[in-house]
Amino acid sequence: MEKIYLAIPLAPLLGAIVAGLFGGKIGRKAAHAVTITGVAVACILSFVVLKHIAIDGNTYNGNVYTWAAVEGIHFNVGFLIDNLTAMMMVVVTFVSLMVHIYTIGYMEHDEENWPEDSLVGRNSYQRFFSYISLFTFSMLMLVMSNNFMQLFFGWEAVGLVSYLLIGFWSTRNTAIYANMKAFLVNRVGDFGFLLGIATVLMYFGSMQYSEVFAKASEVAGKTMSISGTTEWSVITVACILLFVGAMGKSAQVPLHVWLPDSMEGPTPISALIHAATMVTAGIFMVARMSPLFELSTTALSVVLIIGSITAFFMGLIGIVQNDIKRVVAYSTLSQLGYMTVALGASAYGAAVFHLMTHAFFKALLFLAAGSVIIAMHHEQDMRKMGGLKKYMPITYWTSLIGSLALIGFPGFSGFFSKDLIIEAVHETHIPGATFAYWMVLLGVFITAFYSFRMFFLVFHGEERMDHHTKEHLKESPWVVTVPLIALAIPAVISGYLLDPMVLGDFFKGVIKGVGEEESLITEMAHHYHGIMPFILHGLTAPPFWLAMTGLVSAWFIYMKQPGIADWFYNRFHWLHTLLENKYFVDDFNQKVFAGGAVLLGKVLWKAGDRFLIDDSVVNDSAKFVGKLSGWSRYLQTGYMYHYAMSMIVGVLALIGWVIYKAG
Amino acid sequence: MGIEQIIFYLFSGILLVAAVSVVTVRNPVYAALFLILAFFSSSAIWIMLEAEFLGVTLILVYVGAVMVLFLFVIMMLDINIDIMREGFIRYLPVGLVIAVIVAVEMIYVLTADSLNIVMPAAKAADYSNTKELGGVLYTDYVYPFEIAAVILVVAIIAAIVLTHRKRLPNVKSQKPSQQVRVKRDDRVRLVKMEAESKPNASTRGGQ
Amino acid sequence: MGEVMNFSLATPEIFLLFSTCAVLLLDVFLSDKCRTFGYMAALLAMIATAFLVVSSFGIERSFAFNGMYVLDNMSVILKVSVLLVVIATFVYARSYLIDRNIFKGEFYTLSMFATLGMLIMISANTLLVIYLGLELLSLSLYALVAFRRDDGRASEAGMKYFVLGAIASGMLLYGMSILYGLSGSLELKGVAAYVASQQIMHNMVLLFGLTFIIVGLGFKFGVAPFHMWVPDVYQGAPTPVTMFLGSAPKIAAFAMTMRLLVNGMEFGAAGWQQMLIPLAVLSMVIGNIAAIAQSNLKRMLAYSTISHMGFVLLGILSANEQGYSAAMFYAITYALTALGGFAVIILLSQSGIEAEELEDLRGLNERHPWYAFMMMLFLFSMAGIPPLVGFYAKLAVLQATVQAGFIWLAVLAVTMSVIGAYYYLRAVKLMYFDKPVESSTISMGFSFNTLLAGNGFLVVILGLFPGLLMALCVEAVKMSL
Amino acid sequence: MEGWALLSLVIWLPIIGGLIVLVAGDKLSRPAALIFSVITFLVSIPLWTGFDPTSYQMQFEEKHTWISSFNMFYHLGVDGISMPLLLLNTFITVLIVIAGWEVIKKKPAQYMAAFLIMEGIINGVFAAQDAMLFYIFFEAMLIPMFLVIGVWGGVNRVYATIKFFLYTFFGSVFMLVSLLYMYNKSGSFAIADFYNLKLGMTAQVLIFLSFLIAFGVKVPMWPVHTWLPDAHVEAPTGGSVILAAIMLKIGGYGFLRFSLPMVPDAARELTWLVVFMSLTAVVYIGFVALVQKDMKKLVAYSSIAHMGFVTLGFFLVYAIYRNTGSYEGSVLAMQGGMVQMVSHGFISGAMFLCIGVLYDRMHTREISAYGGVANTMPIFTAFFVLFAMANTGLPGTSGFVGEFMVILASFKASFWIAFLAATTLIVGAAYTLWLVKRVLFGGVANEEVALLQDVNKREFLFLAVLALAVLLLGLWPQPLTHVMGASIQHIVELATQSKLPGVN
Amino acid sequence: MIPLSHFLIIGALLFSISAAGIFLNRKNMLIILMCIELMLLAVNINFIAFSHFTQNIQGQVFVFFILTVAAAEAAIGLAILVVLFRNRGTINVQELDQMKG
Repeated sequence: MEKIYLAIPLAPLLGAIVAGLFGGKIGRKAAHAVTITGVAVACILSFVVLKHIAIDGNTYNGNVYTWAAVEGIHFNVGFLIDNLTAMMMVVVTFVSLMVHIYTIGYMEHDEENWPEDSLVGRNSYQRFFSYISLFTFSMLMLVMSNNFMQLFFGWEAVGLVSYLLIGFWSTRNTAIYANMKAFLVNRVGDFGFLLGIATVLMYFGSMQYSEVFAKASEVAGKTMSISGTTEWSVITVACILLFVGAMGKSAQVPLHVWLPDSMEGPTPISALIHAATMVTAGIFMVARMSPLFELSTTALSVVLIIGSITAFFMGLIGIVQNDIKRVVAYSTLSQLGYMTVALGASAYGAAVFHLMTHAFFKALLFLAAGSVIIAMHHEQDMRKMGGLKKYMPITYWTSLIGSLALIGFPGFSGFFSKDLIIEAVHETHIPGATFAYWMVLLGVFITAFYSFRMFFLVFHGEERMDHHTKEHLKESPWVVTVPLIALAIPAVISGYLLDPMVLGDFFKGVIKGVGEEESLITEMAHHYHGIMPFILHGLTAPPFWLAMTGLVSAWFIYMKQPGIADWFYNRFHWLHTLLENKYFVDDFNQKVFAGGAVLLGKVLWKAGDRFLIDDSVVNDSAKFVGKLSGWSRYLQTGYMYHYAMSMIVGVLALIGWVIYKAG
Repeated sequence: MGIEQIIFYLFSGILLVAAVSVVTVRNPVYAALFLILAFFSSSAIWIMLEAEFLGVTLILVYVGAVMVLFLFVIMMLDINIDIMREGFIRYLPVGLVIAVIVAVEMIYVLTADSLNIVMPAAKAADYSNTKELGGVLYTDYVYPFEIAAVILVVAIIAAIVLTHRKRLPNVKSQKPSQQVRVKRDDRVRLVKMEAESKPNASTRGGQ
Repeated sequence: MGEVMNFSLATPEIFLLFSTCAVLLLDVFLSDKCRTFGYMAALLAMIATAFLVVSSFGIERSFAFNGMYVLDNMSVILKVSVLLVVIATFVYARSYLIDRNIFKGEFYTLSMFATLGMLIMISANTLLVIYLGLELLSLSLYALVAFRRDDGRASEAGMKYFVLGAIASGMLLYGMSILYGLSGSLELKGVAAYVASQQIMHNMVLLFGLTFIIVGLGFKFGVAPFHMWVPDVYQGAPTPVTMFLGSAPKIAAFAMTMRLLVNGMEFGAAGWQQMLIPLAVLSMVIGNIAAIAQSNLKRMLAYSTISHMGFVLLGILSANEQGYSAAMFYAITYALTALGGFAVIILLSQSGIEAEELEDLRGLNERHPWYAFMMMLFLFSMAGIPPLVGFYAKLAVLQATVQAGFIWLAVLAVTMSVIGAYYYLRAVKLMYFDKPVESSTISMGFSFNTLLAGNGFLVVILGLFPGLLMALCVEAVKMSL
Repeated sequence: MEGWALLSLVIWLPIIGGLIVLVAGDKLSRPAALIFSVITFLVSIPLWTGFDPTSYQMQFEEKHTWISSFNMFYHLGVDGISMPLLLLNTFITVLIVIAGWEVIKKKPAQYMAAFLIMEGIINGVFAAQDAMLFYIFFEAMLIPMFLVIGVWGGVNRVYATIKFFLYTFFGSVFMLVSLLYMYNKSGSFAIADFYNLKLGMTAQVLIFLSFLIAFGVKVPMWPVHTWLPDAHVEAPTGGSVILAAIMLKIGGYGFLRFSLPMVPDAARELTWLVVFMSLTAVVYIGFVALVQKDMKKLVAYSSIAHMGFVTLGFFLVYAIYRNTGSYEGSVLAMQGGMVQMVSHGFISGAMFLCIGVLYDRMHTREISAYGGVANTMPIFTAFFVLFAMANTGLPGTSGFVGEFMVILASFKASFWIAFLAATTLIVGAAYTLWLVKRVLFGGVANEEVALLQDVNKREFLFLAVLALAVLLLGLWPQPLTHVMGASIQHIVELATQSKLPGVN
Repeated sequence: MIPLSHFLIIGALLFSISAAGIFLNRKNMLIILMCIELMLLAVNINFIAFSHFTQNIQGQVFVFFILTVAAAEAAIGLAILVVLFRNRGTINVQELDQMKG
């Protein structure tokens, strides 16, 4: 089995290396063939592993090699394969595989996106495949890790690939701005994450999950002082710091700003990285750390509140977006908020479950959006779309499935996972729970509203595109539609895994609280009486009605009575401006952080380095010596009697000293 | 006050006044003469200190040779005496202060107790200072004596090298070696005069 | 009497005296075209003297001329160094003298007399001989400085040097008179015996006499505040004379210091140590700082000499064996390095150009990389950058200073050497980083080039393996104490 | 290879080689230099393969009397700390020779000779076991570097090189006095004897400060760093590379070899000072780097910030003890510092080589003169991005390892130290990526950029070699940490034993 | 009896006068040369006084040599002076400042 574990990440890596280094030589076909093969191998093996782990009930925790061993601390590269990992592996490799296939179609005419003489655009197709395979490798390393070091390794590696892919079209200024922003914002998260790891190392003395978790209860009582006299619980500090990392990667407020901008990258990676997998790394990580988070209510409360704010307010922005991908992006933000809320409510299983269903339906939505974009010749503005239903049936239907799953329509996967989360928040008693509950509840309405606003604007209503585009409208090729269909299936059915996965013992021993007395999940499992009653219960619960209201309002406002939108726009202009400008967070960051940093740098450089150190101390002391030297020349007058006088004065002084000493 | 004291203070006084005059007089010739006076008076003091030979030597060497050289140079160089004392008054205070401090410091030290050596008894009447000096000079002090000789050679060479100028080429001078080597034939030419029988021969005269 | 005279011990000096006279006579009979013979004769005489000196190496410390002449290993080493340095000066100077039509026998004779003076000083064992040796040296030097009779600056330099030198001699003599008065002896032994019997810090008159001795020494070294003659004389004198003046006499000055202060007044160390400190400090400060503003290369080297002599004093004032041997090492190696530096100035001053401005170094690397490289070695050695010999010399001196407990002096010294590094760097900068203004080729004869290469090689080799010379110095100092 | 005087060989072979190159003339100089540098590198490899990592003792020792009157020895030896740095030097020199192959047109023989001689001297610094021998090599290094910057440098080279020289010279002279002081106390210049020397507190503090100036200038630490940007900007590419890759390391090495074990009590007292200076370097310099307009200056400032980690790592030992009451974590910190040094050698060397590649084509280092270089130089861009990422400390590259270890360890000393140190994650990424964005990405900025040629084979070679090194060290630092382990452990032991008289 | 110190004081005063003379005299180089002679005279008085009071002939020997050397010195000094005058046409001390700084 160990060889299989090793093969799973290495297969995509191999593909990435081949396609990346020799892409120009082997050509397009070979490049996508080798990468897809790599990912396919990984995907198949992941299923094998899932079976081996989940069904046969094994777990694996072993090291591949020692990265470094210092002072008794072993920094290893190794795998921890349990149910959580296995599930993540399947999700990652499956979505990745789909995206790989989809990319063949999506990037077919990529040379159009490049200036003619750009050499870097010449092999962009192969490069792209290389990147996404590399991403798959990094993501697998992240989820399969059995220690913090490797976790961080994967964490940053996916960030790197994300950076490369957002800025893939490097001649576009928006793209290269967005990728830098993404990397830097992620770095802010990593900053906390790294400190979190340092806390763990200091107090637990190890980097291995197993050893750390084993010591958790022992450390629980320890405190540390950060500033002044206030003593902080070590666990709380560690968890909050780790969560800062998750906030960066999973785009939680206020580190969410990079995600919408990341839509500058090609759509396949929006699906793969910025919806299905990478952004959920934070969720995965917190779930992985559940034994620690469980010990700190404070940390959980922070998680809960941050998540709920993200869930609601980011959804709100989605309403005013016109770029098809950005709507999906904001919905991603909002859904990530849901997951975080679940984490905060100690319903880790629910969070992971939502992570999985979300991976499928959001990837589906993105790919569908990409399909639309291909058809529209890379036009992304929804105001220039409409009535695409008849041209692109497959895309239409799969989009509908995705949207329904997203809004949590009963029976679709999103329904189960989201309902579970709302339920969990309702149940929990962590500080901030009530606030969170209302946020997520209102979020349901918002979600439904913007999802279907998009859906209607794109597929229904009048055809607003220009004549030329309209003539060429057609359904996407099979490499695009097949992944859509392939993703639509789990988008519907994965919800039915609710019973075994979340409420059952699937995560027992992996995620804290599962199968334990007096835990939230156990509590919820008591209320659960089977899948049908759950659906029926959902039909009567407020979320469903809120979702329906949202759906209908979207239809009413954007299909039936477009004037209402304008009325709203006029009436609540300030709100619109606020949302349009994303609460001015970007502007704030740009001015205060970016501008502030540059200003600070200039001040330090010019006032500190140049003026104080260089000019005042270094050069001025040199100048002073020069001046002194100039003055000293006046002593050498050239007159003999002065010279003689100097000697006589010297004698005088010496005799004076003699008299003083001995006289 | 004994005769000794009187002589001492008299000559000391003259010595100091002469020394001050050397420094202050305008005309360098006067300065040289005052210097000679200073040498004379110090010679007297030396003789008082039973250094008769040196006292005499001082006068012989200095007054007889060195000061003559000085005067010679003074005469040789065309010096404008009028400007010679310019600025003297201006720098006098500083100079005076320094001189006084030097003097005070030195005197302060030199009057210290450690130098209280009692006056030795006078030498015997037949004591010859010259003899004693001569006795050691060519025996014990032969090494320094030779060095002193070398120094004098160096002084000669240096003075010649520095001041000796090449003679101009058209200056006439005697050349004894040539004079000595001169043969009669070089100087005396016997001319045979023929009778004036051949008139054309006389016009070609002189071989 | 004959036994204590021991004429044979002084064979080198006697030989040198006779051969100098021979050269002097030979020169009279040589026409201007055959001056080279005089030059060769002078060289031969010097070399032979050097051999004679060497042959007396390793014998017991012994005396001649009624104890007025001392022969010990220190004197041998110092004499050989002086002779070698002077020989090198002769070789270096030749082309310069020919170029300027002053290639005369008198230059060599006077130099040889000066050398004789140095040898006498080095072996002197009484105040009298020290004084006479010093005067022999000085008088020759006065004449040498003013040697170019048609050069106003040379005569001005000569005049200044003469007057100040005479004052310094006067002061030295005054000091000697006091020492004589107190101890009743002109012998260093007698002086030493007297000093040993005294508490120097309570004997004001002794200290007073010492003061004047120090002035004389300080003048000869050219340390502040008795340094004022140095820049003017260095600049005004013809370059070969400057070279002569700036190298060998420093070794002699060291010898004189050793004789007077150490042989004569070792027990007075507490006194002269205190007096030398301000001199050393002032020299290092003034020498290094004033050098920065100089645009004349010779003047700059003059100030650099002042600072270097400060270092030598630092070694002496440590008043321990290490210090003396370090100072000895310093003086010898400094002479070696200065020799090289002036040699490069000479080679730049070709065909009538008097290359003594720093600017004349400009672009030397383009014109002649080898010479530039040599000059760089000398400059960096003076700056005290390892692995060149200048570093090691400084190190040894500093070691002694630290050992003597004067850490603050060591710190000051190194700080000053940093400031000093600047002007050496400026010279290197001109040679290496700038384009030449003068494009004429530089070429020198075989002997000059070989000697310069050897000189540079020594600067490196002695830097890498200073052990032998250092051991010699240590042994010599031990023996003469 | 037993019995060979390997260390002497790696010191003198390049020096003699340099002299031969000097004599060989401009035409032959390049291949000759390459041969000598490669041979030296090959000769240095057995130092690694034959090294016994379980021992902290000096290995490959050579000891000969050198100057007996001062008890100085020609004593060479390497331990786990110096050996990797020595290898780094021999490795980088080969690359520098290759990098200067066509680029240097003015007096190539002198150029190559200067670098070879410098290589030998620096090897000497790392191998010297006699303090004075160390000091001599330490100083001698200045001469070739002075010339390299001054002769082959940019417009302002004279100011830069004199500043460099005087700064570093000023720094080191005080160390000389300290060494002499210790020599007088111990009667020997052997570094090992200095370790055993008991010293009072005042003496220790003064010695420590003198070392701090000497090595702090070399590292360079804030606030004595201002020579570095100037020197880098003006130096030719090879000069920048050796400066950043090797010379700065000597400062760090000095701290480990001298400051910590020789004057531990003073180091303990003054830890706050060094930590403060290091953190200032990390944070302050990071911001300064952000606003640079010259590529080399930017990288130079980033070097200072990265070296801040080195000094931080070295001096955490006492802070850790003060905070936790045990020395656990100090080895990690020191290892981190050491790995950071080696890694920075690769990365900064590579960055400067990259900038050199651009400079050779465009003859400007102004960031604003570039833009969209990726379009014309894709292979170069790939390398540059890789090195930039390594510079930001991306895991998987060598840049990560040291920073990671130091930050982890610094947390044991104080939350806030770790906090400030970790800001480099953000600031470091900011200035590096901004540079990358402005230079490489975007549309082709101007005609000159449009005409750029991608890297040639020679350039590809050295960039690829460095890329491999960066990745290898990033993915598997264990061999390096293993080799250093025992020696660093030993340093920590020495650094934690009080040397005050009367304390055992 | 005249004590030793009186002789020494005479020497000291002579010494000071000559020192002042060297400083004060700014026009005529010759006077400076004369001052030097005065200074040597002061030294000689010292020597002879000491020699007399300690009954030791060495001091007188020394003076003998000083006289010799001083004569040589004067010769060389005057020679330089003559050369100087030929080159510059002056022996004004104040004009001897071609080299300074």
